[in-house]
Amino acid sequence: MASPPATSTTTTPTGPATTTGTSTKATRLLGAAAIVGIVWLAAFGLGFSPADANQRESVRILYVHVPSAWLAYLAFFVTAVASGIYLFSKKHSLGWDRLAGASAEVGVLFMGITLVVGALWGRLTWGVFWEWDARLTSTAFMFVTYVGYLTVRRLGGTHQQRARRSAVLALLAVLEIPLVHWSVKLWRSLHQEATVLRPDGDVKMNGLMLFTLFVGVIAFTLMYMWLVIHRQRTMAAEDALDDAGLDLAIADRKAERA
Amino acid sequence: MTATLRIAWLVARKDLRVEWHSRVALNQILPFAAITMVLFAFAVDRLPAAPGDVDTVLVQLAPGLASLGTVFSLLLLVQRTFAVESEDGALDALRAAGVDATAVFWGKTLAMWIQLAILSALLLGTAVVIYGIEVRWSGVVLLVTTWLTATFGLAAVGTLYGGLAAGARGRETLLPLLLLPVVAPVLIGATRAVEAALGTGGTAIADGWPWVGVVAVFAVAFGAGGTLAFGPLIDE
Amino acid sequence: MDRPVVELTGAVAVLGSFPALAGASLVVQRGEIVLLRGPNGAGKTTLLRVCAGLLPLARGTGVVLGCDLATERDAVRRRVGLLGHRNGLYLDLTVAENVRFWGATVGATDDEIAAAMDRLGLRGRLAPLQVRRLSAGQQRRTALACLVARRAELWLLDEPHAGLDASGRDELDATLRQAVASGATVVVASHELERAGSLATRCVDVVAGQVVGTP
Amino acid sequence: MIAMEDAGFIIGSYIVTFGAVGAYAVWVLRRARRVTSRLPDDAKPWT
Repeated sequence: MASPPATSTTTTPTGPATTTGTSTKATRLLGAAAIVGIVWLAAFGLGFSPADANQRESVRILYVHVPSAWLAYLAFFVTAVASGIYLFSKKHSLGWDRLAGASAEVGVLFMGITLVVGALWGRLTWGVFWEWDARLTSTAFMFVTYVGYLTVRRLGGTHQQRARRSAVLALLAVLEIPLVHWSVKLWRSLHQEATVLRPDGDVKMNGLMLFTLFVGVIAFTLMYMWLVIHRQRTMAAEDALDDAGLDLAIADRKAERA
Repeated sequence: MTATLRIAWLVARKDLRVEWHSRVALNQILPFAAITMVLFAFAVDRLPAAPGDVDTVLVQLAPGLASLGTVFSLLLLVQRTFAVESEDGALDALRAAGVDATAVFWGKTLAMWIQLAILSALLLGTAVVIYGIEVRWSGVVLLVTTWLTATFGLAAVGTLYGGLAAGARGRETLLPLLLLPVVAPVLIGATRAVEAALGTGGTAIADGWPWVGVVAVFAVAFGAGGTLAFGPLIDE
Repeated sequence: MDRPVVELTGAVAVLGSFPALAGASLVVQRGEIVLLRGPNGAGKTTLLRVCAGLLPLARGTGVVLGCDLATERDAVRRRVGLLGHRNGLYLDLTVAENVRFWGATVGATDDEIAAAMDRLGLRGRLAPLQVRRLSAGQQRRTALACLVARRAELWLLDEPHAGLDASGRDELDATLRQAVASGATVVVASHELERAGSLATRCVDVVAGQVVGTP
Repeated sequence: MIAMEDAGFIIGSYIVTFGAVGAYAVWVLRRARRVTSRLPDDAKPWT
């Protein structure tokens, strides 16, 4: 029924574009800080920090694994809060929707990293890539849940439709994740005889190791902020471009009549 | 409130009547579910060596396989119930007529619950027969409670996400992506509870009740979630 | 003075990224039968869907039956009856079951439902048949009966004549006249200009997503 | 550092992590550049 989009939507809208990109002084500073953080983390994680008595060298993987997991959880938390604010505030501001979307995307990235790196660490520590640990299993479910969320964001419709649909879905995920985690945990408690090394309970972290982990958290927080700010601005630009395209298409249609 | 219930009942009866006339669940989904139970036996590859032998692995797995079969059937039932709605634009017409979305949710959930409950009972029956399970009758209260609670939870969550996927491009693949991660608690809880009820895993009947608790919490959560979220999700 | 039944001002509605409605303004008074004319793809269907509260407005404002389309959409939907390209029927149910279902969504009585089926000549032989087995015209008549049973105040009909045979068209015209006589308002989009034109109290041209001439 | 046991896994996990983040960052920046070049400045609230 719908005709194809008018071709002119792809032409440049009115008004000069003197700046391109989504960078500002603040984000450049933030990006530089993040890079410093990454180098710092690599130096401490791979170099200065000692091997663990139990886990030996493989403890070094935890300095990226644990922070990326934490930041992924934080990212999904931000998505939930932003979705809630979007849905329950009177203004229904799309800014909150885009923050939710950007944060979920970065969260999925970090969670994917967590799972892959966690499997590498598991291979060294447990001897297997995957262990049916409660936290691990529910993390995998969470990953798939947010992949689904991102898919739903791309379903189309007006910006407000997208925002409402995905905000509701994000809040449903908040309902779902504790349930999944709780049930998986109960399920695992049945099979306790297969004792699993608790991912971090077994490590005796000395001062330098704790400091390295701390560096990791800082580096990942900086990366998270930088990525979310840029992604969110890009989404805002995409939305604005859609609106500008619509103005042109309306003008086109009006001209059609004459 | 009474208007919501009246319309919910109307929608449920309509869905059941559609099935009564078309027999799609009976003639297509049920045979599919039954054949998966047979395929599971192939996958486990432990059919008894001699006639009269009972394979203990299959017996142990039976509750889980029946739950899995139920979840797969749920996917098909959800696709079917929303295909009925979109075939001639009826879901659109329901929205255009301003029919209360909460009532539609409860009506479709109720109809799906009834169909899924019958389907899963037949599945479990199939498992008992073809895997050679000795049923212990003392667990029947636990079994029936689990059966009703689990199928209700699945019906509610299936209707909720089915409604979201119904209008979307690529709905056939979107639905499992959304639905399968969510149903994990039911799969886990129902499997353990049925195991305890039948005595296949060597667990006592009393051990099954906490698992019914898991399933019940899920059912309540998604009953409530669907009541609130179905409207915004189906509304384009 | 009565407020108009439909007041659209500068309405823009988007399908995907295409502005199917590009600033349409339309006013319809109570008791009118308005015929929307225009080529395929002009936006007639979209205009009807906007009036029904089914498509949100990307720009512009709309008030239907005194309710704002943006904020009181559900109230609009309950009082408007839309017959689109598709009939919105359950093809596996019988004619009688369909009319009863749609009537019951607004609490219509058995008498009203029977009257609606009578109106479109659906009692008797056709009533117990599955909609799937009917001809296109008979399906269309069933959909119209559902609309009658729903007692809408504003009827929005998209190509209602399509597929109808001669007797079906007579029944449709009589149905619309009776609806208007009992206080309803009708907006019809149709290609069958002669047929619909004799029925209409006013014709409106839709071109390129806009309404031509004075609203 | 290279003499570390399991160096492949450990360094590999760092490479996977920062490689993935870097690739995503590049993707976002390129997308940003493409989109914003077609947009007037008043539609960029951050400038």
